[in-house]
Amino acid sequence: MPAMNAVPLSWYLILSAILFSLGVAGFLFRRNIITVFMSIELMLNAVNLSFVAFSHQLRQVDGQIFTFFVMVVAAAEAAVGLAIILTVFKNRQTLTIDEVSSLKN
Amino acid sequence: MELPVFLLFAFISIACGVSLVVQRHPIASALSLIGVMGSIAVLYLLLGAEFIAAVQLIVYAGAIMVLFIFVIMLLNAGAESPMGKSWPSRLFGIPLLTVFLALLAYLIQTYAPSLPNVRFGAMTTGAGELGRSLFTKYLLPFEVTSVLVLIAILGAVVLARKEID
Amino acid sequence: MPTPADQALWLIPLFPLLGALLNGTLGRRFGKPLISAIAIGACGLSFLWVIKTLMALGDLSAPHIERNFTWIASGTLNIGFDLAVDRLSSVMLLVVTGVGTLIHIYAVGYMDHEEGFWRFFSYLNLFMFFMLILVLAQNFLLLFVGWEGVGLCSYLLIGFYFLEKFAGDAAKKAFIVNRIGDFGFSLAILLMVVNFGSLDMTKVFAEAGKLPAEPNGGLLTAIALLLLVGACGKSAQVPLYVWLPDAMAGPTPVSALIHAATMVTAGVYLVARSSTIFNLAPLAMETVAVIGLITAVLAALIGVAQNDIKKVFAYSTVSQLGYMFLGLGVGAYSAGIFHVVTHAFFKALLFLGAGSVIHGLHGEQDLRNMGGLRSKMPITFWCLLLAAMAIGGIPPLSGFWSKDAILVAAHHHAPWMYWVGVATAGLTAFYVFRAIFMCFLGEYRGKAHPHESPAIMYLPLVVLALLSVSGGYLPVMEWLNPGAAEEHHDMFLIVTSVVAGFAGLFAAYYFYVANPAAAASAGAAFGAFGRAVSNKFYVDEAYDAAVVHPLEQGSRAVLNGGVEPVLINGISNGATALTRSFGSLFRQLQGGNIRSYAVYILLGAVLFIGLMASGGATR
Amino acid sequence: MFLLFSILIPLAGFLACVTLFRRNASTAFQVALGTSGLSLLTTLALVPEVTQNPTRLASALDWNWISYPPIHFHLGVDGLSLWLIVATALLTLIAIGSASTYIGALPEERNPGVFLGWLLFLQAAITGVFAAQDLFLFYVFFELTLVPCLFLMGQWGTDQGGSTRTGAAVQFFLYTFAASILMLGGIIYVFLKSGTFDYRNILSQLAAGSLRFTPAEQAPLFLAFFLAFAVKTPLFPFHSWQANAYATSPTALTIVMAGMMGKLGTYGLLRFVLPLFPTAARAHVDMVSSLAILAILYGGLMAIVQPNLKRLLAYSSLSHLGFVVLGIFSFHQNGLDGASYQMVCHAITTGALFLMAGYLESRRQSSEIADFGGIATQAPWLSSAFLFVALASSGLPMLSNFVGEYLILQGAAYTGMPYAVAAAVGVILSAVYLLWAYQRTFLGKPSQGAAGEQRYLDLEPREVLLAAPLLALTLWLGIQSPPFLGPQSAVNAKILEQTKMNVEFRVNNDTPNETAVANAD
Amino acid sequence: MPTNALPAPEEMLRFLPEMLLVLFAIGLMVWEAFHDDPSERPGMPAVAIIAIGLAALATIFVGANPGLAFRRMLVVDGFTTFFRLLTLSVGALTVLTANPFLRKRHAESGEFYSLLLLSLVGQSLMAASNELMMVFLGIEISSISSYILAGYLRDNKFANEAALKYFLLGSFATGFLLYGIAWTYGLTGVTNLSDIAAVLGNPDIAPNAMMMGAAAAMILAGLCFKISAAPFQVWAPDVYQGSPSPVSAFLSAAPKAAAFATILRLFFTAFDPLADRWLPLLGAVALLTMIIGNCAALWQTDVKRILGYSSIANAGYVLVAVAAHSTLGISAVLFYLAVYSIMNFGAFAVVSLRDETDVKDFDGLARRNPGLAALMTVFLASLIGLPLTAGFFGKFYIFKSAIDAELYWLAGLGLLASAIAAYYYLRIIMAMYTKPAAEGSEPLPTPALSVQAVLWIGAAAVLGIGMFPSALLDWATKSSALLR
Repeated sequence: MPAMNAVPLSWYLILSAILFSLGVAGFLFRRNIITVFMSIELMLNAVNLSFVAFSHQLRQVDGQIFTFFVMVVAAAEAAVGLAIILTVFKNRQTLTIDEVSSLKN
Repeated sequence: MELPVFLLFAFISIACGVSLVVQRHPIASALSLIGVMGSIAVLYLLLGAEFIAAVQLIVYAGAIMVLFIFVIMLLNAGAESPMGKSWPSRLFGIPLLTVFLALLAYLIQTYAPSLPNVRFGAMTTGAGELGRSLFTKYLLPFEVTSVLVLIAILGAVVLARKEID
Repeated sequence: MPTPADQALWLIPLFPLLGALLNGTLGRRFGKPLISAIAIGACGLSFLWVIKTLMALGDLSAPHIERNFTWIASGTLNIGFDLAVDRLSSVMLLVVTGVGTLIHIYAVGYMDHEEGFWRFFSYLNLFMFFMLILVLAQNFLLLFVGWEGVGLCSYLLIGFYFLEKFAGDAAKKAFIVNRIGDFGFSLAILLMVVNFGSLDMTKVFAEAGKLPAEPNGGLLTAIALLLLVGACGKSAQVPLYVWLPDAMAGPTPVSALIHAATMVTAGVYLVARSSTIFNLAPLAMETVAVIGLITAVLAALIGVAQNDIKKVFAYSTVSQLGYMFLGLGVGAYSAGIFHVVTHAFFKALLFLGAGSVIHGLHGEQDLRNMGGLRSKMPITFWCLLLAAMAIGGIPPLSGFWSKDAILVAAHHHAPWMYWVGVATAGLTAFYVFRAIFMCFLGEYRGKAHPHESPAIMYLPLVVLALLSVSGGYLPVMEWLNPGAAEEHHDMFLIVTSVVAGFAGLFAAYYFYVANPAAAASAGAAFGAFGRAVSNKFYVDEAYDAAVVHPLEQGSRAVLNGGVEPVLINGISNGATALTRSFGSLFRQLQGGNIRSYAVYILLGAVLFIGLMASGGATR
Repeated sequence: MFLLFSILIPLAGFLACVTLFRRNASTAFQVALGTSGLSLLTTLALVPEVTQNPTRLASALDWNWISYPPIHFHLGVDGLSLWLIVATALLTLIAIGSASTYIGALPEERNPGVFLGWLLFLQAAITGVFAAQDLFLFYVFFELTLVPCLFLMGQWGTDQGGSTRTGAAVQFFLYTFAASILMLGGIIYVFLKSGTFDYRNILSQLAAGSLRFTPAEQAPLFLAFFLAFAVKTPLFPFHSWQANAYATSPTALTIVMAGMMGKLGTYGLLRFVLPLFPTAARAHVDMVSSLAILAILYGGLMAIVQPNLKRLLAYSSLSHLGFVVLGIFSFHQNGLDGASYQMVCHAITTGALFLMAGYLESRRQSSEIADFGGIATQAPWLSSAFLFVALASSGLPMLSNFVGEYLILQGAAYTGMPYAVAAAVGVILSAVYLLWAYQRTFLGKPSQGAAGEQRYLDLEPREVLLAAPLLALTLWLGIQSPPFLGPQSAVNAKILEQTKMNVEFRVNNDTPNETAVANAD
Repeated sequence: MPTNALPAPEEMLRFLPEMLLVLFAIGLMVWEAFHDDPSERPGMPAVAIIAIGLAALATIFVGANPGLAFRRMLVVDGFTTFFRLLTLSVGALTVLTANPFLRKRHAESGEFYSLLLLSLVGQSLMAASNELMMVFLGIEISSISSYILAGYLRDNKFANEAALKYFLLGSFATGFLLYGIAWTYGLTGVTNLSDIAAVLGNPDIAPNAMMMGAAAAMILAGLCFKISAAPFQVWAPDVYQGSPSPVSAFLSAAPKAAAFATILRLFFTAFDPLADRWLPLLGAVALLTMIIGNCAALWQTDVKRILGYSSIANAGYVLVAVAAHSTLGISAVLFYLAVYSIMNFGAFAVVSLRDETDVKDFDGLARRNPGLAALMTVFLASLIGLPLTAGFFGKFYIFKSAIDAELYWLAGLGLLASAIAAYYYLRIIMAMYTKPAAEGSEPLPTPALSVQAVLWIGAAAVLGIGMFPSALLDWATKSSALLR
């Protein structure tokens, strides 16, 4: 048990790994397209956490800058992704991901 | 004082993450995602990344999630169908995930000894530093992100326009 | 001794070849006289050229060789188109060309109102060509050329009436059985080259002569036996004799020329030719003798029960060939060849006579529908009678001398062979005279109106009859081995064989002239054996069951039905099926469901991480 | 230069036929006939130079084609390839001639011109294979031969003999393509080892000992090459494509395919496999010879029971090419000579046989033997011609195939008598199936057609004109072998020499008695 | 750190091509905004072509003096130039093919072209980036615009599905990629490729190898998704089938090529010290990819889908050359990518002329439109790898490099797999030439000039390279020297 005022950096990394896995889990097990998309966001967040943790360890800003750019990308993805989801919904009237599987084999 | 804080928010984030995965209703998932983001923002503060923490709240929890919820509302997405149709995910999902997580955790552990402890204030970066390196070292990426945003706009226009003329 | 000047031996086979080509290509536009003129002329010319050559060469104490162009040259092997004449071949030459010419003449009359006159004579000439090549060949491969060639011609001529299925079948049978014989011959050739490095007879025999005798088998024995296989095929010896009786499907002159006088004696010629090798391989010699004997007896037995006049003579041919082999086998080559000569005379005569009868009866061949023709066709009758006496071994006709020479030699070799031979002689006399009597004596049992044949047909008969009578006095044996002193004949042996001959004659007279009823009862008395005899001992059936049927059905059922679809196509289809099954597997995984795809991606990621973290994947 | 022309002229004809005269049957026919005739002349023009010195590369030209890896457009002809090239030109000419009525009857939209064009292309490709002196170039031509066959079979073939034309085409293409693609790997390996694709250069390196393939290397390389050629030949058990292909192909194609295509395989074995990988080749003698024997017997037996004339001929082809392979792997002068001679003779006789089959088919719109019979009376010339060729192909002395088959057997006898014995049985079989087929097709009473008794026209002058050269050659090659065999023999002697370089275990040399000993190992 | 941030002008120039593309993209949108009547703006494809042309000129111009730019964020060398030109030319072909395709469906709009240009920006950034950051951004730019293009025909449910699949799975894979980047950054403390190589190469400061391997693995996974290598290939057939044909053509060529460029850049410079860890893995992946692509294609009945699987298989071939891990291999990769882009694009271009894309719909094409059938045959023959076509030499160089690297099994099995491939290409050829045309099928209208141009140029290139590959190979070899 470390000192009260000191958290091992590895704990942050572990936490980020857990969150990432949760994101993956969400992608695998959720059946609502939007939720699936949100789990991707969760994955990105998890990655950001490790970026920041590393940048703290390395005493650099670069990690945080990465985080910054990832957020921008996430925003862009969100806009486009939601637009795509909208069109899908328009054509199929469903948000269940398993229904969107007419292209196969 | 950090340890309890860390543990607390780590717990919250994991809990919210789990609820995102288990909740059947998209809104609930969205809210729990917001929870995750908030707690992560706090951890950012612990790590001394004030600006990022702020952006995390403003951009992520604010803008992006609002967009999500807006869409959910727009499509009034209800609770999802109980039964999934993907046998691979049902069969291999859990085992694979456990293996994946175990693998990562193990690797991090092998690496842990060489890692320092995190002390609050050991390193704090304000907007200034960040901005400076953004406009010097990371000038090009910064400019390029504008292209990204442009594409996002275009995409929204192309896909969401009333109908193609 | 200085080698005599070039005798242009190649002219001898050339004449018939030209005749064949002329008739074969343009014959259709020629009239019958022209065709016959060409055909007979070709044979006559080569006959004359043979005589001229022999005159010029004098006594052939050493073979006279003439080398023409190279045929095949590969590595150390060099095979030329070389012709040669020695005493042996000179005899054969005379027989082939002489008898051949006579039969050509006869055929003009016989085939007068047949379809494809021109075709017939071009085939006949072609046969002469190949036969002469066979006789003149100086190396074994060239001999093989003639060997196969005569086989081809016999195929063509047996199948002359190709509208009839049986003709086609008989022809095919003849060719294929011959091919089986040639199989042995060709293997012998291969062995010769491998071991003697050449096919030139002089070289081969020189090399072979260097080797020691092989009392109990060896290389030379192998070669000799393989040659024997070939000889058996061509000369219709057991077990390959089955084609010859069927070969009677061809026109009668063909039976006379090819299947009696000349081609079938090629086997005898081959063995005599290779005497150097055989002499060193006693086992092979013994085999030759035994095969000859078996053939002689078997064929004679079957001959007794035949009712088709040509079949009777066919089996007699087989049996006589057996005699010749016996002679060769016991080492009396000259006797064997002597019998070839006399046999050529009287057997040709028999067939031509039979032909004349058939011609006179408008195609009737069954003895039971003949009888009493003596008055209708006297010339034929007398000729045939002489021939019968000759073959029956009645002194002093030709057959007596040659057969006697063989039997005596056989007795020197092994007495039991002599006794079997004598018995066979009796049988021979019996069935030949049976045929003659059934044909000419008694009263006519047929419907058609018999008439004597035209002069062009019976003149050759007469000539041959004279030869059959006097042929015995030809100095063939002395000519062939002058060294051998005229060993005085053991009177007792001679008498016995003569007695056997007469016994056969009288038996035939008793059964078929004096009181025919006895014949039937006697036949019945034999019972099962009699039936077996009249069914030719079921040999054909046995072959069908043992070889032909299994071969065809086997390859149809097993190969075409089993191996091809399963194994052969399996090789290609199997590969296809495998890949396709892979394909379908991957296809199934491609379920279209996004979350499933995500699982694969996760799987991939896990694998990648695991492998690369653990360092070095497949290595 | 003549050599180059003999490839370029047909190509020119090809281009003309597929572009300008696609739909104009008559013009296309004249053009095709003209070009292939011209190319035949050019190939004949090669003869004197080659026969003068058979082992030297005649009419050679060596252009840089690709800078890296150094691939040369290197052509040349020697005693071994000469007659094959000539035969290719001749057969193509005859095939085109035989197609005149067929394409005349084709509707315009079936592109009669293209049909002829592809035939010319095929000729060019095959000639290229025989002429290529650069391994890479060889492979290129080798694969190019597939293309015309694919289109000819697929577009102008007929579904019969229980196989569909597209199926047969695709099967043929894939089978040979897949088999030969490993050879490309082998070629690349040889290049990486020797630094050149130039075949003569490689051979000289081997001779000098500067380049050596260890047995461990040779085994897989040998198999890669062997498989490619075995499928192309085809050799038992890789022949499943053959019967289908020959049965469905249009006659003109079958003539060239049956005549020359198989020779590509055997030529490859003789020209490349033996000199390049002698150790492995000798190590596999028993395997290959057994396969060859199986091909001979199996092909013969299958031919006996085929109800379809073209299929029957296909299997007889299988049997005869088994002889060739046997001869090649006898590693004896006689065997090699026989094989190379048999390649030419078989090309001509098989071409002639399929030509006859085509004549029959054109008269009866079928090649099922059961539909025929009794032709001999109505069409004596046709039947005698067929019989002539059939006898030649069944190895009758004085006709072409006998020489080859005899020498092959002789060579096999040196290697191992059992092989010779088994192969000699095949000779019997060939007589059986050919004569039986002849009897069922031509003899007997005429079969009953739709309108009473079937009538058959005898050969027309045009048909005689086409068949005559082949028949004449059959006879000529049978009687006068030296002028043809000589050049081949010289080259074979060299090949035999090359197979004895740095071979690990003892080699049997040509003097008989020693051979008898050497056969022991 | 220096306060004046402005980079030197020549560094600016090295970014010129991308700048041009962006400017024209914006210009197009603006221009369209002012002409909302489609009939008044026929010139958009022309503008796009001009933009690409200028960008290409700029590329060649700046390629003349190679070097780094923007604090070593960008690297401009022969390699970059090659891929910039490659992707640009693919873009040009796409414009030419898409124009009539969209008009026929009344779906032409400025956004399409702008998006195309912008995605080209992303790809040429991927080729040029020397920084994990830039790699990431380049990939995202290229991908996000590709998602949109895939779903461009938004009223077509298959297009939507394609877009959604592409988008979700793409982002999912990007997550792993990003995670890998994060770890790489954390372990090495640097993000510049050259620096990473330096760190990893130096045993004193080299980080925990296992974790580093894992990081590289995740990056590789993300990139393998982009090149549709097994087991990340699943999306490709669905997306290529669902997307509009010109877009499928584009997707199967440009982003893939760029992704390969990135793989080479990353793994031959930054992660080269880890080679013994990723090489065998890459070999296995190559094999699996070839087998899956070719075997699964045997069953397909839709031509676009067949081409989708074939693009997977082709990725496998290229990976073989990558696994050879040699300069020879790199040049083979470049050569093949160029060749593949042409022949594959040609095939898709032909498909884009048909509304129905089932194999049956190609029955008797040779009768109805011989020229088109002949062109298609040329492209397919090249895909089969018949001699005298470009594809043959592509495969030849690839497997040559593999054998040179003693990857005998990989080479042998790869060759066999490529032989299997012949089957499904042949099916299309046979359908065109041997099958009778379906009932009531009238001869096709002659394709628009632009498409004809694409087809003829493509065919000419395929045959030209097929007969004289030296020039292209020399260029590829020159370009294959990576600036370390």
